[in-house]
Amino acid sequence: MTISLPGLLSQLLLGLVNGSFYAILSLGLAVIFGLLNVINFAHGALFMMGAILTWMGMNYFEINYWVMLAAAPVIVGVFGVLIEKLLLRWIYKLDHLYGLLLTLGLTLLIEGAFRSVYGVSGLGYDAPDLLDGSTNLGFMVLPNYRAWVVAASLVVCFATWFVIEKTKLGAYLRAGTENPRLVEAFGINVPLMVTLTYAFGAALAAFAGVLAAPVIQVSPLMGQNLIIVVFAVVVIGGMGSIMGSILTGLGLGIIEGFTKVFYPEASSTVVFVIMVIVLLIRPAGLFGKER
Amino acid sequence: QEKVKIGFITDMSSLYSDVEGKGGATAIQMAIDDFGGKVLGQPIELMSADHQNKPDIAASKAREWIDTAGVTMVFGGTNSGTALAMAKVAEEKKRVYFNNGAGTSALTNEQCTPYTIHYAYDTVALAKGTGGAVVDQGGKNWFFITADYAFGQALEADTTKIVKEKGGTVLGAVRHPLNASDFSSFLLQAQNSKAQILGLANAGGDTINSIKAAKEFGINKTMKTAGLLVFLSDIHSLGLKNTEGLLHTTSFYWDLNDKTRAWSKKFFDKMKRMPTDVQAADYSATMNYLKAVEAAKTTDADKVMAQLKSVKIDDFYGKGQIRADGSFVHDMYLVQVKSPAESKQPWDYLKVMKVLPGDQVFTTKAETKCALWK
Amino acid sequence: MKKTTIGYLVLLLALLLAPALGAYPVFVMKLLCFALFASAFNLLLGYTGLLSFGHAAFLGGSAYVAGYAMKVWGLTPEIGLVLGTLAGAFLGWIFGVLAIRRQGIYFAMITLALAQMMFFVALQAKFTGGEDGLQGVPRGKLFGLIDLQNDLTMYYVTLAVVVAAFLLIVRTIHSPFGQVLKGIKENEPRAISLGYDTSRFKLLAFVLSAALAGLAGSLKTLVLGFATLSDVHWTASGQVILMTLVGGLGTLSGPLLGSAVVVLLENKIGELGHAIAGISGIEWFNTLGESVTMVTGLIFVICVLAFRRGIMGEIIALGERLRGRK
Amino acid sequence: MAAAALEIQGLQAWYGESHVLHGVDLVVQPGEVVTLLGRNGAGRTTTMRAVMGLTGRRTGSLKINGTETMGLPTHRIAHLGVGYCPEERGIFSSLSCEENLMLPPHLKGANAGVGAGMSIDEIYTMFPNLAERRNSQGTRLSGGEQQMLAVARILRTGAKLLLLDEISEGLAPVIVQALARMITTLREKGYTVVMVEQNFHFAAPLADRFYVMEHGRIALQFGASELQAKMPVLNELLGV
Amino acid sequence: MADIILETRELTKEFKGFTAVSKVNLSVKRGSIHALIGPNGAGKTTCFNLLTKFLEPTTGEILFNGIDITRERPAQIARRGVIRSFQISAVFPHLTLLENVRLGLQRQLGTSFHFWKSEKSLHSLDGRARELLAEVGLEDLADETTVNLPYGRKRALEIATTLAMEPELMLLDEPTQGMGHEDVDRVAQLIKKVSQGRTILMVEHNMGVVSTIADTITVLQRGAVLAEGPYAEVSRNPQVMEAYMGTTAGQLQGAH
Ligand SMILES: Nc1ncnc2c1ncn2[C@@H]1O[C@H](COP(=O)(O)OP(=O)(O)OP(=O)(O)O)[C@@H](O)[C@H]1O
Ligand SMILES: Nc1ncnc2c1ncn2[C@@H]1O[C@H](COP(=O)(O)OP(=O)(O)OP(=O)(O)O)[C@@H](O)[C@H]1O
Ligand SMILES: [Mg+2]
Ligand SMILES: [Mg+2]
Repeated sequence: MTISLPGLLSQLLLGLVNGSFYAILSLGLAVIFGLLNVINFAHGALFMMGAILTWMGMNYFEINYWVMLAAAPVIVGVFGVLIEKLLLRWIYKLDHLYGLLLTLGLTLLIEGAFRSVYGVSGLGYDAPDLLDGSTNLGFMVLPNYRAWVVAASLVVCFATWFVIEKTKLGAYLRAGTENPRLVEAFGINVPLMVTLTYAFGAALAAFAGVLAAPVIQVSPLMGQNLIIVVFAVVVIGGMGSIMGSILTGLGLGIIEGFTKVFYPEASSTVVFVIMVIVLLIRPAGLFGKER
Repeated sequence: QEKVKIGFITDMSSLYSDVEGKGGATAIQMAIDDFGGKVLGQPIELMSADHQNKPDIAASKAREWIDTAGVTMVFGGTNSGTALAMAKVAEEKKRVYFNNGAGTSALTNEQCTPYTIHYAYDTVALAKGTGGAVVDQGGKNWFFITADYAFGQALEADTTKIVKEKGGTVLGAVRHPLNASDFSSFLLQAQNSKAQILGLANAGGDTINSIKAAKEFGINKTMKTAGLLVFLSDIHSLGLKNTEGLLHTTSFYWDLNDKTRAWSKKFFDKMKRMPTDVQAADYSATMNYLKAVEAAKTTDADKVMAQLKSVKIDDFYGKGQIRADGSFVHDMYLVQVKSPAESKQPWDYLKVMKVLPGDQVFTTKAETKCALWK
Repeated sequence: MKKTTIGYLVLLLALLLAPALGAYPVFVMKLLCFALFASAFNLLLGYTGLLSFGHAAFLGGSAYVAGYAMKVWGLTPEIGLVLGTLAGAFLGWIFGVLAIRRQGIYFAMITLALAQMMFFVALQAKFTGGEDGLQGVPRGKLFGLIDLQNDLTMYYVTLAVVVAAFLLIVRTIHSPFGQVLKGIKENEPRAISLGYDTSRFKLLAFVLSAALAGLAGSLKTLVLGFATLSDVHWTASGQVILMTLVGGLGTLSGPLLGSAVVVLLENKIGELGHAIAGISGIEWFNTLGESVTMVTGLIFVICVLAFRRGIMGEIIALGERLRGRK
Repeated sequence: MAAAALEIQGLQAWYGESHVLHGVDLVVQPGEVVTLLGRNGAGRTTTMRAVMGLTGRRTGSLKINGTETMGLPTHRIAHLGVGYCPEERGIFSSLSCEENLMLPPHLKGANAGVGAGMSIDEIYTMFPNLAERRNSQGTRLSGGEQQMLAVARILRTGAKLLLLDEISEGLAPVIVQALARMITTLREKGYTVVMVEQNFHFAAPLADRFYVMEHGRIALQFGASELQAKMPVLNELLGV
Repeated sequence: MADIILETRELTKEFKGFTAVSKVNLSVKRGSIHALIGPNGAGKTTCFNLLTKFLEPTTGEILFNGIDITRERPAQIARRGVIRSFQISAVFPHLTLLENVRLGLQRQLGTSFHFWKSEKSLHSLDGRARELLAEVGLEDLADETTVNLPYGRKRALEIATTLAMEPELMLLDEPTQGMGHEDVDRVAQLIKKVSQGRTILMVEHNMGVVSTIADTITVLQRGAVLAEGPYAEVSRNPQVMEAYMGTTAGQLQGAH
């Protein structure tokens, strides 16, 4: 198939939109993995909660999109606090395996609960009026909402990166990642930091959920397939590496976008192929540090 | 002594649970109750289970119920893997098997059995129905968005065939992986093809997301979208704003006539949702099965099958006959989704564009590979 | 005789008599297949310390190969099983070569990724029948002589195969090779410095585990007559972890028990719900049948929080504590 | 009289199921340098960890400057003015050498009488290796460099009670001598130091008092002046 | 010329522009105890890592018994008879002492991949394993689980396991680190004892140990060799005193 330059550019832009979701989600995973050493399988479920809460807010209480964009992450963040305090707290000392399994179980519970109330085929809501319509970029007509998705997620991602890599708080986080007990012995309230980190990661997932809902169908199972891909992104980027997960998320979105043009059948497998190749060459991922 | 037990095994918790699921069980129970709860002097019993879309659960449940509980009729499906697995068990154990939810035409074609009845629709009927009718209405140039596995490919191939037969052309197709969440890229490719009709040869979440993205990118303004497998529950969840104008084929719609409205209202009172065509078919199939048992005066599968295939069926759901290959051939409807303005009440979603006679849409004798119908 | 040996003999006896005692043979066969699958998985996780999140690929991949051999090539069941097992071993070898040098969570993730690729192959390849699956695999005649169409005959063949495979696992754990595996699990750098090329040992363990998982998958196809996508889906990998975890990681009997619990739950939870509803009069339990995933999730959570050693692990630990008291 | 800098009474501690400390009693006055001696596994490290609240379960009484810390979370204990240098050094690999150094926050309300802790320049003067490798990743430092970093790190915070676990371990004799001078300086500045040492010859000239631990209990306690007299007992207990 | 078992030629390791080991020429005589000392960060551990190929040398060669082993993998080098101990104790905690040692012996049988063989086939090694345990004074504890052992004993066990490999050359990195006085002495004597018929290369900061057992000492500083010779000679070298021993070395460390 031949494809024109404008066509290629527009596909690139669309890839970037998906990449934005990957970036926010994998960023949340990376932050949580970093400090809690937990592979948060529930991330997909939290993403879904963000979207469904927004739907609920809009439908039951007629709250508008912008309010929910802030409120849903907060609510999910609070939910994250509960998860951390009640469940995750007990497993930090154990192997990664247990965190993975616990959050997997949690995912099944959350998804099951929402499914029994809302069924599986999904609920929809539309982009806010302000972002309705589209802009002609010359090579393509880009819906304004998609542009907003890219902008919003880039801002959130880089702000997070800045805090973690360049501030004192970030140094505590990084140190806490390695040896939380010792950091606490230096006088830092690590348990609080851990709780807030999980809450923040959860809120990021919810934020992505709110952003995603007008683009993809909201349903209780919406996080399930995404999460496996996002895992791959995190692994490719390097477990726990902040910048790694952001850049890899965006990059893979774009690669996936190109695959959709040149060999669409493989577009959801390409991520895994890349992952295998990357891990063969760089065992700790593109940006990961080998310990 | 010959007690009728119906074993209903379907997806109650996963991807397809809105299409049939609990509503299906309700519909079957309604049929049993309407029949009087008894046949051949014995109470009728309904057993139901969730197969979670796993063929091994579906088949072993069916097998077990037949072997240990004496189930006389197996009912179920919704996904082709489970449906085919159950059909094999029913054949081996000689039990009547009804499938409504699964679309695969293999059930009555390559893999047909003397005991399988495919009651509601199959992919061939959907493809021929939508494809043929749309071309007839002037939609000559097609572009497909196809789920890249057997089901999607079959839908695309069947539709392409009829489109070409009717003088239309297919300008291209893009194959996407199952459960691709973002369709914008595929849609841009479709748009660039300048085709008139966007054929969606996919199902469930993939269809929903395709339609949604088509609306977002304004593609529904330049192209007409034809869904090859769309359920009422999909439209309900997407909303009219996203789906308006969508063409597709269905075997039943609640608002066709007084009879359908009357039955659907009863269903609505129980489930708080209008029935999908599959759920309506569940009722009708059960009713006709029970009638056949009564007429044959036995639950013996061979005799009941003979009875079922010998009578004309005519009820609120459909008018037609069960053929030798097991397909229930009945009329289908080409429908279009109303615009929000046209919709007058809740669940008022579809308008019928054309009635598609059963003998034109289902597999023909020339086409079949089913040994039972040669 | 040791108590555990007696325990296994009792279990074997129970299994031998099960059909006579009214158990439904096909269901027990399915249980046995999953028990073998979980035991094979446990060989890797429990005794080598490698968490594979891709074992579904071996279960499902072999199921397709064995099914295809028996259905399309018309081969006899024993050859089908052997081919399936070999396919499992071969896949295991490929996965292993790619993944074995990675540690911990990377290992889990790379196996998951490879298994996802396998899933797409299964979905797209012609011979797997896509989402329809490979249906109608005949049971055929064992060695061309013994007709397996009869459920009882099939049952005893299955039992024999599973018992033999289980014995092989036991032997592997208590072999010179098993001893090295233990060392690797405990302290890998030390094992390297003693001159063991640990990745080759891990690779062999992986291949063994994959082969046995493949045997389980092939056997399942033979028993049930089909191979479908749900066997290659990642949830099957998750399920086998659950089985092993519930039963008790690194215990021989744990996976047996764990698989029984999980399979029973998955198949019988509806009936269980009705029963509880009947007894307690609480209507809600009638809907339990639709909540398998939630119940599974709950078990995961409870297991991780309170029952980390699994049922068998807890029993063994309790036994040790009691003995310690005396 | 001012409260003791550290007062431990009847301290028992566990790691999971295993009972490690069986009633430790120990008092350190402000400005003292006290050394804990004992065989491997006697429980000295555990005592330090228990003070910081880093062991599993613990019972008994632990007072820092008169404040009972038994119920306090670890980070609150640190803010009472305690600096802990762990046996395993605990250098963070995701932080550079300098970030490691700057990591521990200045402790609130801990500075009465001592001042705000050492400045970076003072520290680099004391450990030139660190200055040279300041941008290196923390765990890329050599074993000894990491040990220096671990000690230097807590000198910055203004903690006036220092818990030092085996700080002379793995260091070249020159550096050990430098550390000895440092501890002398610290004492002059009014710091309170509790050291755990294998290296008796390093600890002997520095400490005001000694505790000898055995099997999770204090077996012996004496002042610097009694050192010579106690040598035979020490020989028996420690094989010095 | 004395028989040289291990020789490095211009061995160099750079980390991103920082040279940790620079052009080191080391010759270790067969049958000797050779100590590598030097200030912190001098490159001793890095040197060990290069010799066992846990790190890849930037340039230079490593010769073992005259054979160039620079390009070999860690396990290959181990099989040649170059065995190292780690700075942290390296045992298999949940195996018994006997099993620990047996794991060192087992490779000789050549049945390590035989997953179908019974464990009993390993019992033929028990005798030799017990002998080795006896050699380090652990014969009574053969059937204990290793976790329960005190630190010093674990080191001894580690040495026994290493001996099982019949090493020609043992590399010990700070073998007495973190040990109490008794253990230090015991381990030093042990090293002396097992050095019969073997060669030992060790890194050690404890001058007490070095002075009593080492035959030759190489002093590294900033990655390069600063001095070499017997203890008496090296310890009087003013450069070494300044860079490493310090002024009061004799008094402070000698009695350690
Ligand atoms: N994390 C732990 N879990 C279980 N037991 C432990 C743990 N840490 C230490 N122990 C045990 O507690 C006892 C006391 O150990 P501790 O580290 O306090 O000794 P120590 O006097 O500091 O000796 P060392 O010279 O070895 O540092 C030892 O028997 C040790 O095996
Ligand atoms: N991976 C690495 N990357 C960068 N620098 C390193 C790395 N490993 C070691 N170094 C540096 O190389 C130098 C030598 O380190 P090495 O560990 O060999 O010292 P050493 O002689 O063993 O010291 P010590 O007696 O303190 O253990 C140190 O300055 C250290 O910071
Ligand atoms: Mg200690
Ligand atoms: Mg070193």
